[in-house]
Amino acid sequence: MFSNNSNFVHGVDTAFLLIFGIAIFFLIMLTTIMIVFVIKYNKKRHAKAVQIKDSSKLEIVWTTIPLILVLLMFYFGWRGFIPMRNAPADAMQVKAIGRMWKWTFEYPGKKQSDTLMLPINKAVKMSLFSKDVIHGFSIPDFRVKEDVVPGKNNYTWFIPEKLGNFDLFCSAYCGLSHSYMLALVRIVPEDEFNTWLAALPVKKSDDNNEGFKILEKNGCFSCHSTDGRKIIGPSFKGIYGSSHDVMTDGVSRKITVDSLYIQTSILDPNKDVVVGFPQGVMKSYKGIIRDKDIPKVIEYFKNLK
Amino acid sequence: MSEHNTHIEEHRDDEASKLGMWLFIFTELLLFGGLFLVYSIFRLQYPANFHESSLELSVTIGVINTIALLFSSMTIAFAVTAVQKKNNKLALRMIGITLLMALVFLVNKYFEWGHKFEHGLYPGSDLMQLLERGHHLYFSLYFFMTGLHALHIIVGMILLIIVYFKVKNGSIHHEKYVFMENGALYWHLVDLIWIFLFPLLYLIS
Amino acid sequence: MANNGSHITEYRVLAKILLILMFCTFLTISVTSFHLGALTVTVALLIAGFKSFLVLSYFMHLKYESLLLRILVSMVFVLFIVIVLITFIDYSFR
Amino acid sequence: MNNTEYISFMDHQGKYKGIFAWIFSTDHKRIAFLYMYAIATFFLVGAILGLLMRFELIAPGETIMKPQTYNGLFTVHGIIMIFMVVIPGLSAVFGNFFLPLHIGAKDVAFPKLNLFSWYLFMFGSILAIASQLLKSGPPDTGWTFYAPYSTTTGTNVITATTAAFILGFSSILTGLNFIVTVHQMRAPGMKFFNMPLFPWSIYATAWIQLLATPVVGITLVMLIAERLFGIGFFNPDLGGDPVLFQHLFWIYSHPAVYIMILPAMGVITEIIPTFCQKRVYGYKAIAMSSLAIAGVGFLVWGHHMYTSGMSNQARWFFSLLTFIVAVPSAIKVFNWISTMYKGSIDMKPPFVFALAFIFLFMIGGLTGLILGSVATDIQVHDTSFIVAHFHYIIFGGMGFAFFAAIHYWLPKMYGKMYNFKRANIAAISLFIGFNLLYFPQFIIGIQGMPRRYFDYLPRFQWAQVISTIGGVILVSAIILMIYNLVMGVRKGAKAPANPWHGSTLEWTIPSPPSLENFDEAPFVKENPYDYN
Ligand code: HEA
Ligand code: HEA
Ligand code: HEC
Ligand code: CUA
Ligand SMILES: [Cu+2]
Repeated sequence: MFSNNSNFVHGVDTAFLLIFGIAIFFLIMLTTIMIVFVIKYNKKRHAKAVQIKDSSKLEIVWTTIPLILVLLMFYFGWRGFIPMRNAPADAMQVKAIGRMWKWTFEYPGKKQSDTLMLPINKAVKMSLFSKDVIHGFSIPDFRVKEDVVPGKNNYTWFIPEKLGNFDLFCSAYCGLSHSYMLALVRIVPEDEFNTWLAALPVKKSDDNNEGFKILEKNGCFSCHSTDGRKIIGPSFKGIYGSSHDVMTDGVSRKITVDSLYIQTSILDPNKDVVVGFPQGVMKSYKGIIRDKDIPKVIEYFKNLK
Repeated sequence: MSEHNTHIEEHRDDEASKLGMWLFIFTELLLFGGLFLVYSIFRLQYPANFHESSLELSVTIGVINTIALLFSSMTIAFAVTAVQKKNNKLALRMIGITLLMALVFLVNKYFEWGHKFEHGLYPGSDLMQLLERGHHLYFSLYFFMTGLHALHIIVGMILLIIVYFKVKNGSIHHEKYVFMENGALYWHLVDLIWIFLFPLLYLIS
Repeated sequence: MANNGSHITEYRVLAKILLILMFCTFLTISVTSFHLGALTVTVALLIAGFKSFLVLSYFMHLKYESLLLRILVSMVFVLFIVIVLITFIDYSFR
Repeated sequence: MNNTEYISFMDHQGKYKGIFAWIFSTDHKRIAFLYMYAIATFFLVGAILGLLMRFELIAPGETIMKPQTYNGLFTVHGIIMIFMVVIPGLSAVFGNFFLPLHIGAKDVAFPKLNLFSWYLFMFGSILAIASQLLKSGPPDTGWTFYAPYSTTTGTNVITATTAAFILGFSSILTGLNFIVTVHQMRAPGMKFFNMPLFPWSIYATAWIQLLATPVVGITLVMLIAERLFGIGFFNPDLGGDPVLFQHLFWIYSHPAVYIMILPAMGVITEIIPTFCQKRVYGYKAIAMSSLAIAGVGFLVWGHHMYTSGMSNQARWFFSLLTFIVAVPSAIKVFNWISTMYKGSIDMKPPFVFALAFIFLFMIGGLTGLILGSVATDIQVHDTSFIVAHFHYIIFGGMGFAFFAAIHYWLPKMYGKMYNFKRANIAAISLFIGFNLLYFPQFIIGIQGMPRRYFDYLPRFQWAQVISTIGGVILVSAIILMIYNLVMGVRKGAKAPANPWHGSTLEWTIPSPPSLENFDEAPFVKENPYDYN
C-alpha cells in the first residue's frame, strides 16, 4: 500500500486502512469476548445461568457507536473518491475503446495503439467507449476502475506517478475471452512518450467502406481478423471463394464460400460450423444485420485478399 | 378422526384469504411498478420523442377504455353490495355488465393494436428498428405495458366468470362471499393500473 | 378486520364515486391539452393519485378495513415512490 | 379432534400411499422435508460445479476445461446456489417446519398454496438445470444476467431467466403464505412480542420476498422480450440503457441477500439462548433490527454499481445508506454475544456451528464495509475480493446457519439423534477448510485479480492453490457431516421431546410432532425464552 503509483493511491489506501483498522479491532475484540465467555461460563464451571434484564441504555450505546464509526468510514471513503470525478481541464485526452476482447487506445489525431503508453506525472483523461457489451477499465495499481458501457460515455482520469509497466484488466464480465482482455500500461518519461506518439501510425482508413462499417458496428472484428490471424472465429482474409470443411447436422462436408454460404453463416451460424471452431459461440445476427446490408458485407469480403 | 384425510379439515378463514389477496395485489403493484420505473426513466431522457409518439395513439379510444374500466369497477362493487344484500339476481346482472365492459375494452384494444400492426408497428418489426431511440422505446413500452395489462384483464375475466357461476349455483351467498370479494379486488387492481397507464401513455405533452 | 364484510357500501355511494372518477378523467384530459410544461405530468399524476385513492378507499373497501391493512397499503405505495425517487437521483444528475 | 393416541406425522396414514403421501401432502412438515431433500441435492450439484472451477483455477492456463465451459460453470453455479439453494433455503425448509410450531399453529395459512409453491420451485429448478443441458449450451452471463451481453449471447439465457422467474414466483407465494400465517394463525394469547425471534426473522424475510421479487420478475420478462422480439429496453443498439437493467436487477437482488441472511440470523438467535440456558438479550432490539434490515435494505441497491457510471450524487447516497444498513447487523451480533454472558454454556454441535457462524459472518460483514465505501470499492469491485465477501457471508453465514439449524432441529424433525463427536469434528474441519478456501481470495482481490476469470496472471497462483486445497478439505468435511447426519437418522438413538432443554413451543410436543402439532392449545409464555 501507499506505493504512490498514481495520485489516487493515497486517498484510497487511507480509507482502506481506516476501515480495516476498525474492522480488525471489532473482529478481534468480539471474537476474544466470545471465546472468554465460552470458556468462563461453560456448563462445567457455571452450572446455572443468571438471567439478565435488557437494558435500553446499553442498546442505545451500541447502536450509536457503530453509527458514528460507519459515518466516519463513509466520510473517508467519499473523500478518497471525490478527486476521481474531477478531472483537470488540461488533462491529455485518450480514448479507450473496448471490444470483445481487445483494448485499443486512441490518441489525439486518430493514432491507435494496443498498449496504453503514457507520460509520467501528467494528468490523462480516459474516455471509455465500448463497441459491443460492457467491459471494465481497471488498473489496480492506480486504484482506477470504471465500466465501459456501450451507448454511454463514461470516463476516468489519473496521474501516473511512477515509471514502469502495469497491468490493465477487463474487470466486467464480457464473454468467452473476458480473462484474456488484458493490456499493458507503460509509463515513460515525457520526451520518450512524445517520440513514441510521433512515430505512431495514423489509423488506416477503411472507414468509408460500407461493408467494413457494418462489420465494425456489429463487433465482428472481435472474433474475426482481416489479416489471417485466428481470434475466436476464422479470419476473413481471403474468405470469399476459399473452400474448407464444415459440419452440417453433425456430418462433415466440403464447401466453397459463396454469397449464399456467407448469408447463412451470418443469419444462422450454427447450421454450418467450420471444422476446428466451436459451435454456439457466434450468435445469429438475424434482425440485427438487415438483409439489404449483407450484400455490402459480401462485397467487402470479395476485396479482402 | 382424519383417517381419510391427510390433513386437518380446511377451516375457513375469510380474513386470511382477504389478507392474502391484498398481499398478492401488492406484488402485482410492484410488478407494474418496475415497468413504470422504466417508463419514467426513459421519459425523462426522451421527453420530446415520447410526446410525438403519444400523438399516434387515439385519445378517444383511450377515453372509451377508461370509462369502460371505471364503469366496470363500479358494477363489480355493486355486485358485491348486491350479494351482501342477498340480491343475487342483481349481482349476476352486475357481473354480466362488468364482463361486457371488459370485452369492450379488449375489443377496443384489439383494434388499436391491429391498427398499429397494419402500419408495420409491432415489436420486432422492421419499422420499429428504424425508429429513433425515443420512439422505439415509447412503442416498446406501449406494447409491453398494455399487453401485460390486457393479460391481467383476461385473467380477471376468467376469475369473474367463475364468480358468476358460483353466485348462480349458490356457493357464493350473503354469508360466504370472500371469493367474490377477492375477485372484485383483483378487478379493481386492473382498473387501478389503467388509471395510471392512461395519462402516461395517451396524454403526454 | 374483525368486522370483516359486515360493512356494506351503498349503491348510492359507489355511483357517486364513479361520477367523481369520470369527472377527474375529463379534468386530466383538459389539463393535458393546455401547455403547462413540466407541470402537466405532475398534475396528471396528482389526479391519477387521487383517483386511485378513491378506488382503493371505496371500491376496494379499504376505508372500512383495519388500520393495519391501510398502513400496509400506503407503505407499498411509499416504497415504490421512494424507489423511483432514488433511481432518479442517478438519472437526473448525470 | 382430541385423539389421545399420538402418531407422528411421518407415520400418519393418509389418503395416499408411498411417495404420493409426500408429494400430495399439504402438511407443512412434509412440505418442509420435500424442500429439504430437493435443496440438499441442488446444493451438492452446485457445490461440485464450484469445486470444478477450483480445479480449473489451480494453475494458470487451461487446466481441465475450456473457457466456455468455465463461463457456463460459474453462471450455473451462481444460479443454482442463489435462486435454488440460499434464497428458498432456510425459510422454505425450517420456516415451513418451525414457523407454525413456534407460533402454536396447526399449519400455515394456505396449505395448498404451500404445496403449489413447492411444485413451482421444482418446475423452475428443473428448467434451470435444463438450461445447462439444452442444445445451445449453458448460459454464460453470470448469475447477474447483465445486459447487453445477456441479450446477445447465443446460449440458453431464455431458459435460465424463465427458470429464475418461476423460482421467484414460488418465493413470492411462500412469503405471502408466511405473512398471513404470522398475522392470522398465532395461538390464542400470543401477541407479536410473545413470538420467538425465528418467526420474527421469517416475517421480515417474507416481506422482502413479497415486495422485491416482482421487480426482478418483470425485469427478466423484459429481458426475454428483448431477446425474442428485439424490444429494446436494455440493449443500446436498440435504444435501451444497460445501466437501467442493473438498477432493476439490484432493486431485487440486494434485498435478496437479506432474504438469505435474515432467517439465518433467526436460527442463530434460537440456538444461542438454548445452549446458554439463558433468556435472549435484547429481544426487542433483535426483533426490530430484523425489520430495520428489511426496510433499509430496499434502498441501498446502488452499491453494486459504483463503477457503472452512475451520477456522483447517487454514488454518495447509496454509500451512506449502505453504511446505515450495517448497523442493525452489528446490534444483532452484540446482543448474541451478550446473551452468552453469564450463561451456562453447553458446547453441543449446534452451538459450535453457531459460533463459527458468528465469526464468519463478522468477516463477511466487515469486508462488506470495505465494499460500501466508494473509494475502496472502486479498487475491489469485480475482483475476487467480492467473491470472498459473499462466500463468507452466504456460505459462512447462511450455509453455516443451515448446518447449525439441521443439527439443532434434526432430533425434532426425525425423532433421532446423531453422533456429537463426529459432528464436532466435521464442524471444525469445515471451518478450517472454509477459511483456507476463501481467505486468500481477499488478498489477491485487493491486488487486482478480477473475478469471472478463466485464466490469470502467474503472480496470483499461490492463493489459488491454497484455495483449491481448502476446497478439498471443505468437501471432505461436508461428506463427513452428511454421513453423520444420515447415520443418525437411520441408526441413531431415539431423541426425547426436548433434548436441549429449549424453551420455545416446538420442544413442548413429542419428536417428531404429530400431524396436528398441538393436541391442546399451547401455553403461551410472556417471553418465549423464559428458562425459570
Ligand atoms: C447473504 C448475503 C449477503 C449479505 C448479508 C451481505 C451484506 C452486506 N454486503 Fe454484500 N454481497 C453479497 C451478499 C451479501 N452481502 C453478494 C452475493 C454480493 C455480490 C453480488 C455479485 O456481484 O455477484 C455482494 C456484494 C456487495 C457489494 C458490491 C460490491 C461490488 O460488486 O463492488 C457491497 C457494496 O457495498 C456489499 C456490501 C455489503 C454490506 C455493507 C453488508 C452488510 O449488511 C453487512 C453487515 C454486517 C456487519 C457490519 C458485521 C457484523 C457487525 C459487527 C462485527 C460489529 C461491528 C460493526 C461496525 C462497527 C459497523 N456487498
Ligand atoms: C450459497 C452460495 C454459494 C456456495 C455455498 C458456494 C460454494 C462454493 N463456491 Fe461459489 N459462488 C456463488 C455462490 C456460492 N458458492 C455465487 C453466487 C457466485 C458468483 C457467480 C457469478 O459470478 O455469476 C460464486 C462464484 C464462485 C467462484 C468464482 C468464479 C469466478 O468469479 O471466476 C468460485 C471460484 O472458486 C466459487 C467456488 C465455490 C466453491 C469451491 C464452493 C464450495 O464451498 C463448495 C464446497 C462444497 C462441496 C463441494 C460439497 C461437497 C460435495 C459432496 C458431498 C459430493 C461429493 C463431491 C465430490 C467428490 C466432488 N464460487
Ligand atoms: C463471439 C464471436 C463471434 C462474433 C462476434 C462473430 N463471429 Fe462469425 N464466427 C465465429 C465462429 C466461432 C465461427 C466458426 C464457427 C461457425 O461457423 O459457426 C464463425 C464463422 C463465421 C463465418 C463463416 C466463416 C468461414 O470461414 O466459413 C462468417 C461468414 C462469419 N462468422 C461472419 C460473421 C459476421 C459478419 C459477424 C458480425 C456481424 C460475426 N461473424 C461475428 C465467431 C464470431
Ligand atoms: Cu471485456 Cu471483460
Ligand atoms: Cu448488496
